[in-house]
Amino acid sequence: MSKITSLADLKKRREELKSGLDIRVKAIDPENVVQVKVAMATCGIASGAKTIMEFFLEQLDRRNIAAVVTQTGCMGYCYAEPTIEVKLPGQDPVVFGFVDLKRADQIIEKYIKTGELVDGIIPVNYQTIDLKE
Amino acid sequence: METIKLTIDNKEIDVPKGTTIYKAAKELGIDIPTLCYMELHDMGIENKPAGCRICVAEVSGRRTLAPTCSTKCEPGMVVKTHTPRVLNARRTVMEFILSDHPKDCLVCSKSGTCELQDMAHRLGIRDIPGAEYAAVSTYRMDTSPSIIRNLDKCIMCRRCEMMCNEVQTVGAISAVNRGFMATVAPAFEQNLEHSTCTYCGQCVSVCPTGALTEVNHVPQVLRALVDPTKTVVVQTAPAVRAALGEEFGLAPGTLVTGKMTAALRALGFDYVFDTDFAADLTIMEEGTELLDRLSRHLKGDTTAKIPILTSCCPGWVNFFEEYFPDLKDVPSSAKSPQQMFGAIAKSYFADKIGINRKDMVVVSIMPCLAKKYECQRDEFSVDGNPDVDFSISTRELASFIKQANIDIKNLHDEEFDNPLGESTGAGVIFGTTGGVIEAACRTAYELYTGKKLERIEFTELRGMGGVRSATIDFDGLPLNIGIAHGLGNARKLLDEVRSGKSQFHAIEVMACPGGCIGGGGQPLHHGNSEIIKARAAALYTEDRKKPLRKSHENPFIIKLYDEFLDKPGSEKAHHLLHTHYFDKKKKIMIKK
Amino acid sequence: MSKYSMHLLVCGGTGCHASESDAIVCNLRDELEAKGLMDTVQVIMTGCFGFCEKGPIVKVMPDNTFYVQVKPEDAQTIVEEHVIKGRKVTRLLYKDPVTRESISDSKHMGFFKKQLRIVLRNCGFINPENIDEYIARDGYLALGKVLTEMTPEEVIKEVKASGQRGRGGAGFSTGLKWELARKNQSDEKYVVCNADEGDPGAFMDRSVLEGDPHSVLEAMAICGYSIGAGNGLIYIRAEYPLAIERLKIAINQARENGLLGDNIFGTGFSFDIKLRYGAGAFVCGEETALIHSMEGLRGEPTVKPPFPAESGYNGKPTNVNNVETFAAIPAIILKGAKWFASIGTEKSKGTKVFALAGKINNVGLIEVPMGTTLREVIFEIGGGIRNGKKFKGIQTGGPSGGCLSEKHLDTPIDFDNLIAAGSIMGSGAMIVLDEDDCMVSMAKFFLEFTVEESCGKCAPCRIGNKRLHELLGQICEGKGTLADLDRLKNMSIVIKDTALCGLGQTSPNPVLSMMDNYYDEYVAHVTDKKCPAGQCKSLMEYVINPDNCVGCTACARVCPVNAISGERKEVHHIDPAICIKCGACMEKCKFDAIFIN
Amino acid sequence: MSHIKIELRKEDVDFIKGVCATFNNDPQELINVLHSCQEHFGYLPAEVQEVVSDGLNMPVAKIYGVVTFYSFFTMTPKGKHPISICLGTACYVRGAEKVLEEFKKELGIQVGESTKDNKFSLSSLRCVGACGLAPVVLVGDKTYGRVAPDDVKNILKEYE
Repeated sequence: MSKITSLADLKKRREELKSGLDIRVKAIDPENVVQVKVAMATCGIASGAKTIMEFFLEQLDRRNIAAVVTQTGCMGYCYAEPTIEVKLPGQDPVVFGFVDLKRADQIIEKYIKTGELVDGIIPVNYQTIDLKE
Repeated sequence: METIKLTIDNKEIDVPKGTTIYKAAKELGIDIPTLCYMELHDMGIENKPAGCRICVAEVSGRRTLAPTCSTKCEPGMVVKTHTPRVLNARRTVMEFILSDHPKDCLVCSKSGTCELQDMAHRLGIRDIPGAEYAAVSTYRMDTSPSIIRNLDKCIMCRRCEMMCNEVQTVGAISAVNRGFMATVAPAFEQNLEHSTCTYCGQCVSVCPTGALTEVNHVPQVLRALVDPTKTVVVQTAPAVRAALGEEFGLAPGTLVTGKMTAALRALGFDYVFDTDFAADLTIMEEGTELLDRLSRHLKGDTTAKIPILTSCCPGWVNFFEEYFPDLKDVPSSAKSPQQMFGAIAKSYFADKIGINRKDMVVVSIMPCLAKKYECQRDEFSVDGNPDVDFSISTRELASFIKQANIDIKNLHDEEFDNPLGESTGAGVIFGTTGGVIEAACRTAYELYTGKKLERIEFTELRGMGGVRSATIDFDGLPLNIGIAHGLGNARKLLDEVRSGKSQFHAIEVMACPGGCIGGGGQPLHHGNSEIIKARAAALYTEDRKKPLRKSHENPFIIKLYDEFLDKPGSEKAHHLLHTHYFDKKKKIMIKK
Repeated sequence: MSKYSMHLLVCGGTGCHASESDAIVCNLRDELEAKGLMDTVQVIMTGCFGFCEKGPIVKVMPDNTFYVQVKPEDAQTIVEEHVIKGRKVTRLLYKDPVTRESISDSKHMGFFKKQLRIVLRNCGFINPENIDEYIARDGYLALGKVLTEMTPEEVIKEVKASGQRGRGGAGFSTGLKWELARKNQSDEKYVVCNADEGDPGAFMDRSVLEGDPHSVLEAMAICGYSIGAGNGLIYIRAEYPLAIERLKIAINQARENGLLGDNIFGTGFSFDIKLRYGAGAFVCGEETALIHSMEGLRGEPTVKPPFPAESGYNGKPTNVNNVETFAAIPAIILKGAKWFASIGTEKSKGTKVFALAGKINNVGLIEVPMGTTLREVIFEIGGGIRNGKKFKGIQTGGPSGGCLSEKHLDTPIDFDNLIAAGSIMGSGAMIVLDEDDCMVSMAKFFLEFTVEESCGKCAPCRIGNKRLHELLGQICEGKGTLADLDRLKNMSIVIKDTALCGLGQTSPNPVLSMMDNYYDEYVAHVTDKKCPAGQCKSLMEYVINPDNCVGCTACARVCPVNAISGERKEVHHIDPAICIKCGACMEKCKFDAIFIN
Repeated sequence: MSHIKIELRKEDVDFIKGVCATFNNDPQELINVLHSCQEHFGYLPAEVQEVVSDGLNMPVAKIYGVVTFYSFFTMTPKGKHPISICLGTACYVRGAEKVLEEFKKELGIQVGESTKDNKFSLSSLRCVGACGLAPVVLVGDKTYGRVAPDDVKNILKEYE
């Protein structure tokens, strides 16, 4: 480990290290960031949810979007797997089905960045934020 | 100097910055009571743990009462020392202290001189609430050759701890335990005998209660006096005559030599002699040793140990045996005057009056508690018969005189008996710091130079400074003298000797601050150093009144050498008047 | 660098550690390893989350799920269910004590709702053994700012302006203290962190040191720069092995990174920190006693003045602050005095950490803005009294503090309000008492502590507290009189007024406040010889209700002293003169025939 | 005067002297030295204190004064399984005293004592900071939380 020899040094080190804590920092107040939940039950995984989740993790970070990506259980839309739920700050959650990499890119670029709806929305009939709050 | 104006009990006063409220009040004639605070001003000795909380007072702007002993005056301070709040607090705290103290005042050896008893009286305490169920902290009693510790009576004033550690640097005792069971004791709460204690008795001399007292040898002396088969000989140390009067209400510094002699005779001692005689004898031996070592040293003999250290003080001897055993051939081998006296009394004088030494009892009256231990040392006895049988302190003698209803103040002065009662002024000043070395110089000068000493008083050697030095002109030879009183001061000089940096040819050491006049067996000074100074002045007065003021001029000393000892440093003198020292440092043994 | 999508935070505070939280960490890692998830899920042992009542705690990030009372064997379930399948493990979720409903997000727990975490900002959030995580949380940035942009005077001005007062007990202004230490010229000065948290029931300092040690180190360096000291000492209880270990790691990491040692940030400022261990003496929390202890002496206090700022460690100017005080400093520097001063009450700024314990549902460590009421703390954060009992009092400030009653519940907590109510802030221990607690026995309990911890130097504390304790014992045994109550009060007042140090001066607080607030209970003990709470054995009488007794003899047979007599199938009788009040009969009786009078 | 002979094994003396040396034989480091010695020997017998006195060149009375001041230091060896019952306020109000009584009864010893076979020793302490687990009992390094008097027998059984 090299010594920190100046304030600039420290600041640089801090920037490098900051991302390591991102998940925790955002979790303190997830209401203020984009929350993406990927359904990762057996059928979801089978239809490629893991790839989608990794895509979101990587791309949201790369595109500088403050977001929390979590996995969740089966949402009950097995016909539409992989499914994801996106909740923008202050808005109701929206569920997208048949998410492949292309649609995932669209979701980020359009819905997350501008709020413009994209294809594949599934009408939501239940609350995913589990249990009683 | 910057001064501070404040108000105490509605009186304004200016005091130098740094003055405590307690002292400022004293200037105004307000005597704030205290139990733990004690100061020996001239010796730089001060005890102020602020633990007793009796000296508290109300100070403007403070939430709680302030201990005046350790609170410094600040500009504009308004102090009230006797408001109802203060008086109630003082009384309640006093009740606390008394509730944890034995109630056997009637039979306590401190009764009458106890500061706690005085305080209870002064504060008008008539009742100790809750005493019927209050626990009292109790400890094991401990009796050593010199000192009795009855810690049940300890009030944690910490004076003894301060004397033993800071002033004497002996470190035999320390505050131990915590809370209610806290007290001051040797390591592992063992007996003092198993500690590094030197028996200097300074702890006893400052103890406000009966927690630390001397071992009382008066009963043994009384038994000897009533035994018709025993010839009882008494010797009195120089410092005793300058302090004994205080026990009978005489002003400090009142000399009672003649009355004391009369009282001892009235008590039934067969011969009343003077340790001063032995002091003169000590000068002959020690002075000779000094000149011998000095001349060898000057001739380049590296085996001659310089400086020479005096060895009259048994507390000091105990100290260097414990802490500087590597230097044990540096001090003079001359015995102390007490032991020289015993050795001569039980040989020369016993022969003279034709009795066996076993039928003679030698009692010494000493200002000292270490003397009790000294006379019990194995090397100071012949076939189990000690040269000095019992040593009793000035305080014990006073008590003995009172028991025998002798009205000492109205006795007519009497003279000591001969031959061991005659002394010179040099022997008298042995009792004060600087006195031994001044006496030695008076004799050594004349022996060394062969000239008559014109100026007898070496005032440059006198005073109360803890470490002093002077250079005496021995007819062209500048003799460097060092003086230390208090073992902490002695330690400083000893450290220099050990490291080879000492510039002195001779060093006088006395264990007690002020010398023997401030000894552990003296009437209690209760923190008033004026008393100690008055005693020193008395000894110098007695010296001045003496027709002979140099030891080697004492006719009975001359006669003793002629008839018995041959000459100073002779084989017989060595046998009777010299000793050797032991390494008493604790050894760590390795288990096999 | 691998990108983790999930963090599992496991509480590694002493309480949770004692409940095998390290085994939880191991098992979680094993499970993740087995499932090949080590690259995507990170397990971090953090400092205390504060919710000790339900420890050990595991928190899942980013969805903020809060699992309580997790056992090592639960690791498998957490990984398989939550991590892999995204299903929360309902049985491990916290259940609201009132609604009995499960709550998954800690933000929605009453315990966390009212809290504001400044001192504890990183506790339970970062890995205390990894300096990188501290740096990522703006760690040492305050030190950097101070060293490069501010003069020592400016730092002191800022700290003064923040209005922060020492969290160790007395509440002296931190900035003023630093200023005094700065003003005293000396070749050497010291910064001392008082981590000798001896207050029973208080563990906030320990939690900070265990959870966020760097914040204290950084603050000490800032203080060193401000007062002109190059040496720091942390005086820490030897009874805190985990905190000591984490401090050692933190100091080493800070040194390796050049954040302690010579020429920090290339500014020429040098500062290093050493540890000194306490050895079990409550009085060493008093700063002069602490300094003597660091010097290898008995930890006895000395009279102030001189204050340590003038003559402290080795006789040199020394600034002593406690852990919590230091821990807030970096935040004050970074966010500014104004921000800090905007929190709290007029004279007490910022937040205060409290250790909430006793007869309360949510035992734990909390941080709330000054001015929060006791009611909010006890009933909202603390979740109310255990077992549906009635609230009786709350002892704040530990054995040096006082016991506040129902009437103080809406008092906003700050330094001055607590003093006015007869208690103190102290270090922040809060012990909640319920209807079963006897206020004479409680006072006796606190006095027992003081008696044991008194150093013995001054008479009022050494003997007076012993006498107070004895007299309270007399009262508990029914041997007290009304006059004794007056004596109790007078002794207490005098001890407060005359004792040498803070320990003695505050030791009668429990007695005085309890006599103030529960005087009737004291009177009941001395006049009626009754203990209303039913705690004082000597004042209890076991009686047999003749209506219920069927004469089964079970009680007589179990009585160890044969105090119960009666023929079979006839009503039995307990001889109160023989009865030792062991309660065995009452336990044995199947007919509820025995009761306490 | 000192008449006591201190007997220790050579390696023990060397160890103590070594500890003193690591702390530069500085009397200010006394408490750290005592911690190291107690960790090594389990307690601080008089002999150890004498050697420390020699090593740090300070009066043994002062060392004893320090040892008896701090409750962490002990001059009696602890049992093989030292049992400590927390009597901090939080534990006290949740019934720690009854737990302590039960331990006393089961072991037949008082606080500060060891069983005859030296297997257990009993002590009380003030707050280990695990107030959420109150009442807390420590046996060696192991912590037991929420201990009820009825649990005492089972806890002791673990060490049989």
